[in-house]
Amino acid sequence: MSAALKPRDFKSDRQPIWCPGCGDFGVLNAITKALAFLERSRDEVALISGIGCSSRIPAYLDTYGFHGLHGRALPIATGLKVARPELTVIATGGDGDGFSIGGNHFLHACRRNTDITYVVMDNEVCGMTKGQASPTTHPDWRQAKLTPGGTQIPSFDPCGIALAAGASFVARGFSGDPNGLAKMITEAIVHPGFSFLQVLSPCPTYRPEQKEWKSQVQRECLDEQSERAAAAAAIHADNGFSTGIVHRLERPVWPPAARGGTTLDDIARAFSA
Amino acid sequence: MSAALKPRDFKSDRQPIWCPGCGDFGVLNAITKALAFLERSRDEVALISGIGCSSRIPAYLDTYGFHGLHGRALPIATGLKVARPELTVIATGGDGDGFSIGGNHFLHACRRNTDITYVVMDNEVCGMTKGQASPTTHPDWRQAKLTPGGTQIPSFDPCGIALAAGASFVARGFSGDPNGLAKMITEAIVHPGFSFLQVLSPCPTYRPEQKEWKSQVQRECLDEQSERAAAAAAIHADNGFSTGIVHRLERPVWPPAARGGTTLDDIARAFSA
Amino acid sequence: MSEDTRPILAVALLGSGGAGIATAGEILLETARRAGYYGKLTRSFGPQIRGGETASFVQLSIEPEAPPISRYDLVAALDWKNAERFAAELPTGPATRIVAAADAGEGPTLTGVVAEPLALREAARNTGVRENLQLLAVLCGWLGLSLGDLLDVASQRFRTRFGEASRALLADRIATPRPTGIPRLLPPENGDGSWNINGNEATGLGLLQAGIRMAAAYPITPATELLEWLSPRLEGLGGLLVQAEDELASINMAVGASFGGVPAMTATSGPGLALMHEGIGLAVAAEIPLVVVNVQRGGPSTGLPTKSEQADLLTALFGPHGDAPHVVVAPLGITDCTATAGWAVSLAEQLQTPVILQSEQRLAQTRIVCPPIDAAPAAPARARPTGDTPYQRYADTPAGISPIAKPGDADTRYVADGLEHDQDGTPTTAAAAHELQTSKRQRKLVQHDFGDLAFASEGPDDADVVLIATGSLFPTARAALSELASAGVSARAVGLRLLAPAQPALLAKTLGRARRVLVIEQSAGAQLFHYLRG
Amino acid sequence: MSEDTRPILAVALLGSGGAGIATAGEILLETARRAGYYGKLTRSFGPQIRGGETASFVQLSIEPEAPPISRYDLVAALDWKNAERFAAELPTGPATRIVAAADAGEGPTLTGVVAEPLALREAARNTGVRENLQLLAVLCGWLGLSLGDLLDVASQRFRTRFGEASRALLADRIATPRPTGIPRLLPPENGDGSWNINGNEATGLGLLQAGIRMAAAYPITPATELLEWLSPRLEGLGGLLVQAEDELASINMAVGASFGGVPAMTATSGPGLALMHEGIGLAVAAEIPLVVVNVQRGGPSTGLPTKSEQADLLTALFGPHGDAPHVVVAPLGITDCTATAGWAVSLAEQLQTPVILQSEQRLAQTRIVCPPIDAAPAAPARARPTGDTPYQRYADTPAGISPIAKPGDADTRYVADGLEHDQDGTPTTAAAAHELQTSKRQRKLVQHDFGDLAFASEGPDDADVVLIATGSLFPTARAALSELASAGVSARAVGLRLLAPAQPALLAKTLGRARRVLVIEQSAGAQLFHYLRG
Ligand SMILES: Cc1ncc(C[n+]2csc(CCOP(=O)(O)OP(=O)(O)O)c2C)c(N)n1
Ligand SMILES: Cc1ncc(C[n+]2csc(CCOP(=O)(O)OP(=O)(O)O)c2C)c(N)n1
Ligand code: SF4
Ligand code: SF4
Ligand SMILES: [Mg+2]
Ligand SMILES: [Mg+2]
Repeated sequence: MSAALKPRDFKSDRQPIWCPGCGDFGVLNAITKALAFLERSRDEVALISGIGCSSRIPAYLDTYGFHGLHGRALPIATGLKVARPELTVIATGGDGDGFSIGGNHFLHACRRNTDITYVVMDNEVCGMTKGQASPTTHPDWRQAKLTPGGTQIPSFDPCGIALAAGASFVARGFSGDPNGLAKMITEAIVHPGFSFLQVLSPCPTYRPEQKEWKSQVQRECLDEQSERAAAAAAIHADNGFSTGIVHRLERPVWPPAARGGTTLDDIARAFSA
Repeated sequence: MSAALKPRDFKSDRQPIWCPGCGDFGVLNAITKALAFLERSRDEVALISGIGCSSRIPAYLDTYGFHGLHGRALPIATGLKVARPELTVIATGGDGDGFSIGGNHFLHACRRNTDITYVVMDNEVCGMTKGQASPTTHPDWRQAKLTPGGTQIPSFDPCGIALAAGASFVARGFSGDPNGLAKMITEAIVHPGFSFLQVLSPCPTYRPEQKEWKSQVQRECLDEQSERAAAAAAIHADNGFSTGIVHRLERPVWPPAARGGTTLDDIARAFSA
Repeated sequence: MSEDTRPILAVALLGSGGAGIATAGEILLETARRAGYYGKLTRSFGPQIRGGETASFVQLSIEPEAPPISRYDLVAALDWKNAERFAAELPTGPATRIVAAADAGEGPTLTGVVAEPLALREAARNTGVRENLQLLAVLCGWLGLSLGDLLDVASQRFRTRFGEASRALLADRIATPRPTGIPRLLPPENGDGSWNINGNEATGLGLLQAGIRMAAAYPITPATELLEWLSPRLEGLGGLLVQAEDELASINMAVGASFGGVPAMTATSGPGLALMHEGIGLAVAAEIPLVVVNVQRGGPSTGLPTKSEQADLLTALFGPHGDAPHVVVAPLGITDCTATAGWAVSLAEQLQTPVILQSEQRLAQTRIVCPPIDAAPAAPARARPTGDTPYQRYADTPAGISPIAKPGDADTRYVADGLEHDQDGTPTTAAAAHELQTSKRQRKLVQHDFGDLAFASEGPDDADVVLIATGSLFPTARAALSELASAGVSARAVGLRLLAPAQPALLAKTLGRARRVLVIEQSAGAQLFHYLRG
Repeated sequence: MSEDTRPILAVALLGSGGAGIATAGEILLETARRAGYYGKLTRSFGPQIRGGETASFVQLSIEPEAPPISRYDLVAALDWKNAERFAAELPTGPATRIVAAADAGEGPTLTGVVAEPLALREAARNTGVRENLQLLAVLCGWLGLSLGDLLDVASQRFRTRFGEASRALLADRIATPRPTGIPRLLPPENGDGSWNINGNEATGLGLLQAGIRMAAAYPITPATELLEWLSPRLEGLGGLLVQAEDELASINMAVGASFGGVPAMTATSGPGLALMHEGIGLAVAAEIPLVVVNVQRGGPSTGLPTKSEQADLLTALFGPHGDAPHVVVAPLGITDCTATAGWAVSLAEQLQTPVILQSEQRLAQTRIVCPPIDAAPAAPARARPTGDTPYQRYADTPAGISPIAKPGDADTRYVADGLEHDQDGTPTTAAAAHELQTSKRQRKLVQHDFGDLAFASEGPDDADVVLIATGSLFPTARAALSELASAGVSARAVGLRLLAPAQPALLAKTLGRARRVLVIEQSAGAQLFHYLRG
């Protein structure tokens, strides 16, 4: 049955609350394409998100989902995947959600390598709260009322951090290229272990200058490196606009499989032994 | 007056609660040596820590201090330094404190580059809570009751993460070499901006095998790199036992200095203008 | 008065994506301020991030603090798309006049008299003067506001100067004949010295006036605007606002700054407050002065970020673990935000404790025109070490307040601690020390004389009925008094500015011989009611 | 009975760094269990991480659940270093016998009769049998316990077999002549089938029996041992315990697992609970079954991690923001931990709500010998979608409980949400939806019949005095009944296993015609008292 599903079958009939032109529409499309391509059953997929414009995405898919707490998409996704390893678990959210309040979980999810795909829609701004700087915001961006002189803090490098933290699949995509992005998401889902995708996803409302990304982005020009250090060097040397899978390495997925062997009776009996 | 202070003058008369042979004694000594060498006034120094064996250190110094919350040494230190830029602010704690629960603040402190020195006593274990794995614990260490099969999660690379996050001073020291460590801490304090020191500090109680560190550690063999990528490569290639300052780069300290220019009257007047 | 003139008028403006209804409301309020009127502006939005349906609710009056709107006099729509979403917030009556742009589409069924539609689109296309401004001009004409004020306010707002054609168009619009039945406002009794302010700004003002110079916070609706207002002003005063990575960092940065001797704060809303309880508890144990502004929104969990509620009372009172006495205060209206915020700072500094200031979305984001607000007094200086004995940071004192040194002070070095401690700050698990410090932390609050600010009261002392309320519902309770009086009920409104420490004796005294006490609150769990009973 | 034989004996063992006093206490308890005695072991430590002064307090009895120790019969010290630290915890009397190793040094002033010192050091040096074990052998002899049992228990504990010389030494020690005045225990009435268990283990057992198969947690005293006990057993049952990076991850991982249909939990203590309130609130709003074990320690803040307190009541009841009704239960003693933990799981699964289980250090880390504990029943299955209408996750139902699907189920796809939502889960800010869901979340708890487990009661129904307590203080209250009875007071003890939702009507009924009600609690703020009054 699920073999016949089209991308649009993965969409719910809820109207996105996003602004016209928001990059997140492209990400929504790409995810539906990837799921259709992979012929996943809608019943076997769960999208888990935090809070933010981008984090609204689960409701627009006709799969299971959890629109949780700001910054906590990864723990919820991890708990779900560990409890139900047969599901396809995709964590999603924004740059504020994932790298500001959610930074610690990001670090540890990269390290842990649970088989989750994490798609961050990076618009270099906290959109939902009306335009504050996020960790990926350029230090000199002065349009945020909260930091009128710019943050004056170098921006956070999502792929670089993911690599340093040990992520086994790291890629950068662009929401303006839903087909390329769909392919990347497909690879990420198929990858056994934690896969991280930084998706440049413009916010025309608070970052109108991001409309230029269309011309700045270099499609699929990052070379895939199985060596972590080489991938880090490539990311370090890049201007942030190159896309592609920069790192992929199979390493043990967590948790290891083997469990079982005790009964409740064994456990109780031990108190008198 | 402070010029005449000896290292021991920086010690309080409280008896450390640490186990005999704990590496943290060496760190305490090294800090007092560095402060004496720098001729800091005891009144102008504040040690801020989290919770853990290592985080008990402020009480053993005769300076100001704050023994705060588990994982929150860096925010308290940042708040203090930003409010009182003239003070010497040293944040301290353990690997559990800094890299497990405190991981997000670590990331953002590296990025922010507030002029704080952060000394992490890394014993690859949660000592205070009686021997659980920390992020720096080897995946196959099976002595923790909480993770009897080992964590099976690759260990966290403190210097590598610090570099990826943008720390402007990164070093690794060893508590068994208090003089070398004191020199390193001196350099770290003098460095304008955030300086991070990973100090290998054995826990003979829960990690008796760390008594071997004495022979495994390679003193001062990390070459200082002003290039972030080169430093990262050096750390990546290392086995974790080389010590030295691996990265130092002067970049703008946060917050930028210039402030002022308004009065309360100006502010009130604007409501009827 | 052959004409229908009124001391108060209520106008609702509606429109959908990009119509500029929010801005129109703000311009109308400020234009009325310049004419000498008082007023109030609230807004409501659809779910879209930007460009969804919007309503601006404007009340203008010749006296400040008009009672809550019970019926709109005028409903004006640029278009009716999704306007039914606001129907529940839009009480109208047979006398309500409803006017819409000519191409507004089908409206919701509202009681009232429908006026001639206004044709605005073509002129907008020809002159570039958008329909929202044209509509405003029409309304200004009907309400008796001047073209000059409107032009000034609008050009300031849009950072533009209007050309000849635009001015001519607006002059024409303001002269639009008034449909019969639209009441006029009585002439204003006031100059143009009144203030245009919302609760977030009034709170920020009080914090700064009382001495806050450092803030650390993470954005969250509806506290963000308070932070955005504070940020440049704190810097202007030589202080700083740090945008922290999360709420855990926020609260602990504020703790660090205050430990350094600088009055410090954070602001957040429910989800952030829930994350801060461990840090607030640290401030209790380590006795760190601190103000936490909680701008309440609808809960639980992420809840209703743009709606108001008073359901964070219990978490503010009881969130931190252990016996963690601290102070909770609430402003009793928008103008009261300044005094209460200032008081919060004073209490924090004096009592060396975290103070949670319970604001509400309804206070924070409602904009009013009001008489100038008195400046909050500067907070008293912290109790300083006297120097005659070896310094003990947590010394037992009769009042429970121990002298507090700060790093940099000579010879009063100490280590602040969240572990239980001896008087000198050394960690201990001894029962005696725990009892001593626990009782000291409780005593310093319980013995404090909170003075007249604790409760507000309006109405006869010997009233039969007492209405107890806090926050934005105190003005509501006060407004009910006159209605009750006309119904022959002798009633009094008591406003609780001080929520913790509880003041049962004072409250009992305040309630006097009331035969009936009603607790008015916006919480499904009757949180205030149960708290007051305990 | 010419000899002094007793049904209960209390022994305190003391020693400093490395003396092995903690182990000695455990071996003594287990040796007594094998002989057929019941018993209890608590411990106290100095501030050092390891190797500081230690006290093991052991009570042995022929019947289970002996009353609290009011006086020690025997105090035995390997050395007296820093022993004065324990003086406050060590009530002695003129009949107390005090015995110490020959080189124990100067002891604290304790009332009692000092016996001949024991020379143990040389034998330890010669045979390798440490002084703690030698002392134990002496005590076993005096108490009437057997060498065989002692050897079995000790060799199991040290994972070693004792050689000839060691056995001979211990045989010699156990034959040490009893000083006059040391009472003997009455012969045991029981076989060796009783259990040796502490509150953490009893809690873990109940959780597993009721169906918990996933845990996520971060270590914290005194919850760590519960987690350490659970970890291998969860894996053995095909489940898993995840050591999370922090408490925010812990609670949200548990939420995720439970969303996946697997009964899930976390455990923590005060500081961790304070961090979890946002996540608990999410579970309230999204209606996720969840058990949070809070092993209370002394607060506020980091407080007194190794000491017991009941002062996290308010944070457990009221920590999450907004109107966030949830369930709070507390075990009424160590053996009750199993049933209460099982009940917590059942309530969570049935009511789709977070349940906070309030344990205490005093329950968690006290080890007892008791009759086998009945298995907790498996939790009932969650309400499943019926399939006849389009599935609505948050459907309004009379009982307030909506059928809950899980990912993988066919055709019941939904998105769980912490934003307020319509019945199908779509976020909304509509007042009607908020009212509906708020009342549904409240109703499902308030209307639930919690049955007999809610309260426990002991004593005459028509007692004049009622003692109300929860947690570890219920056994204390029960123990007081016989004392009160001998003083001519007719008293009853009521134990609150269910703390929230509050049950005022049931409580009033339970209190009946009592003339006096006393609330017994370990909280300086009288938290339970104020809560019950509200
Ligand atoms: C604990 C908590 N803190 C703060 C917020 C407020 N908040 C909601 S969304 C958001 C930022 C969202 O930014 P991002 O993740 O980049 O998403 P975007 O809206 O840009 O897609 C913030 C700060 C919250 N909901 N919860
Ligand atoms: C919020 C919170 N969670 C957990 C704890 C328990 N805890 C105290 S110290 C500690 C770990 C300390 O490990 P580390 O920082 O490596 O210090 P060490 O003792 O090894 O020096 C933990 C988990 C706590 N105090 N607070
Ligand atoms: S504010 Fe920006 S990120 Fe949010 S929906 Fe609009 S365009 Fe998208
Ligand atoms: S447990 Fe380990 S880290 Fe803690 S004091 Fe002892 S040796 Fe040091
Ligand atoms: Mg964003
Ligand atoms: Mg450690």
